[in-house]
Amino acid sequence: MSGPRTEPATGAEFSSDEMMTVAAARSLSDEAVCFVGIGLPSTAANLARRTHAPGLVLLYESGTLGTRPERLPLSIGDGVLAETADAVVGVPEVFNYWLQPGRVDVGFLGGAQVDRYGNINTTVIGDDYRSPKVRLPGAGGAPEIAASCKEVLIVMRHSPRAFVPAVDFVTSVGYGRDGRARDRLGLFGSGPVRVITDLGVLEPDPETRELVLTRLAPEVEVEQVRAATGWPLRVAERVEVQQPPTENELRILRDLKATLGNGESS
Amino acid sequence: MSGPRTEPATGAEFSSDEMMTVAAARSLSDEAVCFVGIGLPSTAANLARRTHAPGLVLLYESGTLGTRPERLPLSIGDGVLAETADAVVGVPEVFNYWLQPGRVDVGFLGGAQVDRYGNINTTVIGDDYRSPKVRLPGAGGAPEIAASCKEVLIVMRHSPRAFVPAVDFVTSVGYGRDGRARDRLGLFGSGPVRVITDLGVLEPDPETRELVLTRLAPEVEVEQVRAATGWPLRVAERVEVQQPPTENELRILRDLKATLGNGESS
Amino acid sequence: MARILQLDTAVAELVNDGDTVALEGFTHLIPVAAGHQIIRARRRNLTLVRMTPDVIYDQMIGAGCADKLVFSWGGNPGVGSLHRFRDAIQHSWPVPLEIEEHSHAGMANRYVAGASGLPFAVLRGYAGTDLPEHTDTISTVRCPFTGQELAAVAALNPDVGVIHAQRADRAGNVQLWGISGVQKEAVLASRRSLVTVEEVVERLPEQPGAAVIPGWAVTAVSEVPGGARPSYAQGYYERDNGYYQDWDAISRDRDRFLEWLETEIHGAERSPR
Amino acid sequence: MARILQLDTAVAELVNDGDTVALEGFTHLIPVAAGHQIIRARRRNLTLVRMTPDVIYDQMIGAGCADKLVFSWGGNPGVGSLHRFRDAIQHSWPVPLEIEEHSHAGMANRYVAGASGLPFAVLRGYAGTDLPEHTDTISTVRCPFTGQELAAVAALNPDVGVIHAQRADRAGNVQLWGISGVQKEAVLASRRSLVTVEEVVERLPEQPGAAVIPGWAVTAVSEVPGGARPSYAQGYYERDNGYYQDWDAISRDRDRFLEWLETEIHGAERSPR
Repeated sequence: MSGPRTEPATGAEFSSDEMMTVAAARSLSDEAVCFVGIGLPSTAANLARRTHAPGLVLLYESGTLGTRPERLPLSIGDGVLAETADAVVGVPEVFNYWLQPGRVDVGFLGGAQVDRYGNINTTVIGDDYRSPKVRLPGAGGAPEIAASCKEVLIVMRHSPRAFVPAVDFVTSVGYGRDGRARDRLGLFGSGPVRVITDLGVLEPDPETRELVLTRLAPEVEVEQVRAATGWPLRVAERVEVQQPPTENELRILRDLKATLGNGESS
Repeated sequence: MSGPRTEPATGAEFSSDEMMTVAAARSLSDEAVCFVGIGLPSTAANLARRTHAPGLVLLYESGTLGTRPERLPLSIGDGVLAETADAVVGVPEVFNYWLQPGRVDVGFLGGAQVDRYGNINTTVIGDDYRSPKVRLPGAGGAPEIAASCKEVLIVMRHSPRAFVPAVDFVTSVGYGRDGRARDRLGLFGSGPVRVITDLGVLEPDPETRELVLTRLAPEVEVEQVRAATGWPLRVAERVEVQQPPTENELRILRDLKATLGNGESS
Repeated sequence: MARILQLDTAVAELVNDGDTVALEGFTHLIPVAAGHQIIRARRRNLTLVRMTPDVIYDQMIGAGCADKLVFSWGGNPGVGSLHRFRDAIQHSWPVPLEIEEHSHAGMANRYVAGASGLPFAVLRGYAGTDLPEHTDTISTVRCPFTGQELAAVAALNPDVGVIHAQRADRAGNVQLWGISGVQKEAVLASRRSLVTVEEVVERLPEQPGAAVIPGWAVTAVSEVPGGARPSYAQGYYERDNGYYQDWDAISRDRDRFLEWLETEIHGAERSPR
Repeated sequence: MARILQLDTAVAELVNDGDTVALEGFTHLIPVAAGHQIIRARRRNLTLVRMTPDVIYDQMIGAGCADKLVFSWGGNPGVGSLHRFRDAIQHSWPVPLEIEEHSHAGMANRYVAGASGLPFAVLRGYAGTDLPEHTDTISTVRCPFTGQELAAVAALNPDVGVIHAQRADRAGNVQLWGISGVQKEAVLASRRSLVTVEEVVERLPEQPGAAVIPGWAVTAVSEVPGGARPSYAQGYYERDNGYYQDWDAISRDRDRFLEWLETEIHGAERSPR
């Protein structure tokens, strides 16, 4: 997918996907410990490590701790992750010793659906679990990433099919079906703090936990985001416009993507 | 300690301790997987591996699996165990993955006290746990070795202080305080099958599980064993006399002990 | 001590119709050749277990080997969906496929419990999700010290665990390194186990990062060079990413899939790749 | 990222009076120099935790650092009893010592639970023994799937975990190999951690059998060559068996012990061995 193109101050053209990836990368602070999923999160995390956050620590669910891949991994278990890791541990250990106790600062998730309270669905589309309209891959590591990381970032392309009032299936909990349920679960993590899309950024309202538009991608209008959101989207009092990617960010991102050879995971 | 000496058919002199160690070694069948404690059990297991049971697999609680030490280890965590092991794993793994599921054929235990039902005490002497007459080292790996190995061999020097009617503290369960309690515990292992001492061998009665004298060391009389046992010892209908150590067994055992340098663990 | 067997003999002896079978591998070291041999042996009514069912499970499901799948993430890594898996769930083709669905953390802990001889494992998992409602092997347990409620998952003890590793020696001691997933646990949790290896050597060399599974804990070892292709074996060969992408087109269409099955599996002693 | 500190600074910062402190090491890699520094810093009212309290804990107990010991086997390996430990339990000298006693399997699982962020662990343990009667941190739990009753042990989460390892790099990534006991779990279960190492190197070399604990999971690293003596550090030095035997005589007698304490600990910047 290719989004609106623009001519920012840097003079470089960029796609809305590139803006999304750059915005996601900027969300990661240096020396944070980050549990990374494949695809957009992995691209963003590797971009961050090459720009403002060289001390970022990357964990993948394949058990590679502190990995520094010199190219983008094609899957969660890509050999490049093991070869460049501080330590390679088994899958039980990565979940039990590293993720579960709340040691990880940031969990980075995507999904097929996200709802107004930040709940994610990667299981089934349709309301009959046993006879779904579309069977999706399932949970993987996401439910426990969503529960145990100190904060969660969600990266997804904006569309009414993806941004729904209520997900068909809660694979990974945000703030629960009512925006309150998470508080009763006693989880180590505080939940999704930001949903970064190709059109802008949504953040939970501190009171109701409903996702609210807080930032716009350059040259995107509020109405565009409303049209791409499946619920009546609230807009924050002040909506900032994202700084477009710098030339440096774009160059590094494109070099990174070129290492993939045969496309990013879907 | 040195026991009665004799001149067997082999012409070699041997001590009662040597007879005990050789008898313990002979109890281990080739290719058995054996969880070994330090001291007498370790000496016996290493003797067996050098005589009739070259395929014996030795596990030590330090996490050394399939170790083949070229000298006797001085402690459970001796470096020679790691250097010659098929695999070195962590202590949680050796207990959880290797001992607990009932994969180990033979557990080899000693102790300060054993009672008529094969229960072992390595915790305290005296009836007040909080204010003991003698504080012993404690449980170590023994309770779960006694519970989970398919069978348990006990090796101990015979004396009325050690062979007591009822142990002061059950550190490792044999057949329970009444000889029946083990049946209700749902353990993977069947319990102690043999207690090998410097005077002979006791085995549990198939009905009552009381330890009964079934073998005598060469030149030892039944009355000697009774005098060294703290309960009225029953004697099997047929009591065999142990074959004295062969010259080969003695030579290998003495060579092994010589590798210790500074004495066996107490 | 493990027996060193030919792959076809090992599959014939170890894998029976109706068995619960786990072929584990986490992107790396996937036992593909063993999976193909199970298809070739026309095994039926298997319960297939795997954290990350990918192309080899798509093939086994499409071939009708399985009537149940126990899993936590089913996809074609780096490509997209598994079309045979979807077709089985959405349209019961070629046979209905029951599913038992977990998270990775849950599945990993189920193997750990199985390997440890425990009936269940405890984890902080599934909280707030819809998974427990649909999966009987997820429950809760209360901490006897703090009163806290935690998730419990039932142990996994497959009839057969199948993995691929780099090397074994003649006693069947298995050496594997790189991303090692849950393979050791899958072997230890299973009643019988089969390890395919790149090579059987006289003596395992020292290898940084390598784990060894002792031969006495393994039922059978088969030497199958390239047995993980199109996945990879660190130190031996790279992943064949093109195969995964080609699979997308082959598997979308039932007829193309059936043709593939005839020529590449049943028509071949061993799948060419 | 771990901070690289001098041992005395690290102990001063990390270990407080009244803390629960675990110095782990399983015959191999015992953090003896760190233990001596804790004595030298005259820490009091510690709860000392360790699976196998041996000579270093005998010394710390005799010096009056501890009022509680959590353990599973207390002895002088290869020699016999710990006389300071016995004297504290049997005669409250120099101060009364409360004990909390487990089996090795129980203690190992308590560390695993602590490292895993769980309040308890499940095991097949203690069945038929008298330990649960005297130890509050042993209980039972029922399997929600089979109804079976199993042992439960409370998690261990020390304030400070102290271990010794072979090497670290400047970011505090710790590399250790050989018999590794429960050291990684002790670090991960503890709120703060101190790792003494034989050497700090620019870059950790590849090492068969080595585990790495990432520096971001460690609080402080101190370079202390010989810091495990008289125990051993595989690849660096052998165990000093004579020290363990000599300790038997020194520790049997309170006066000889006090003299040892004055000259070898308080009178020395660092214990000569």
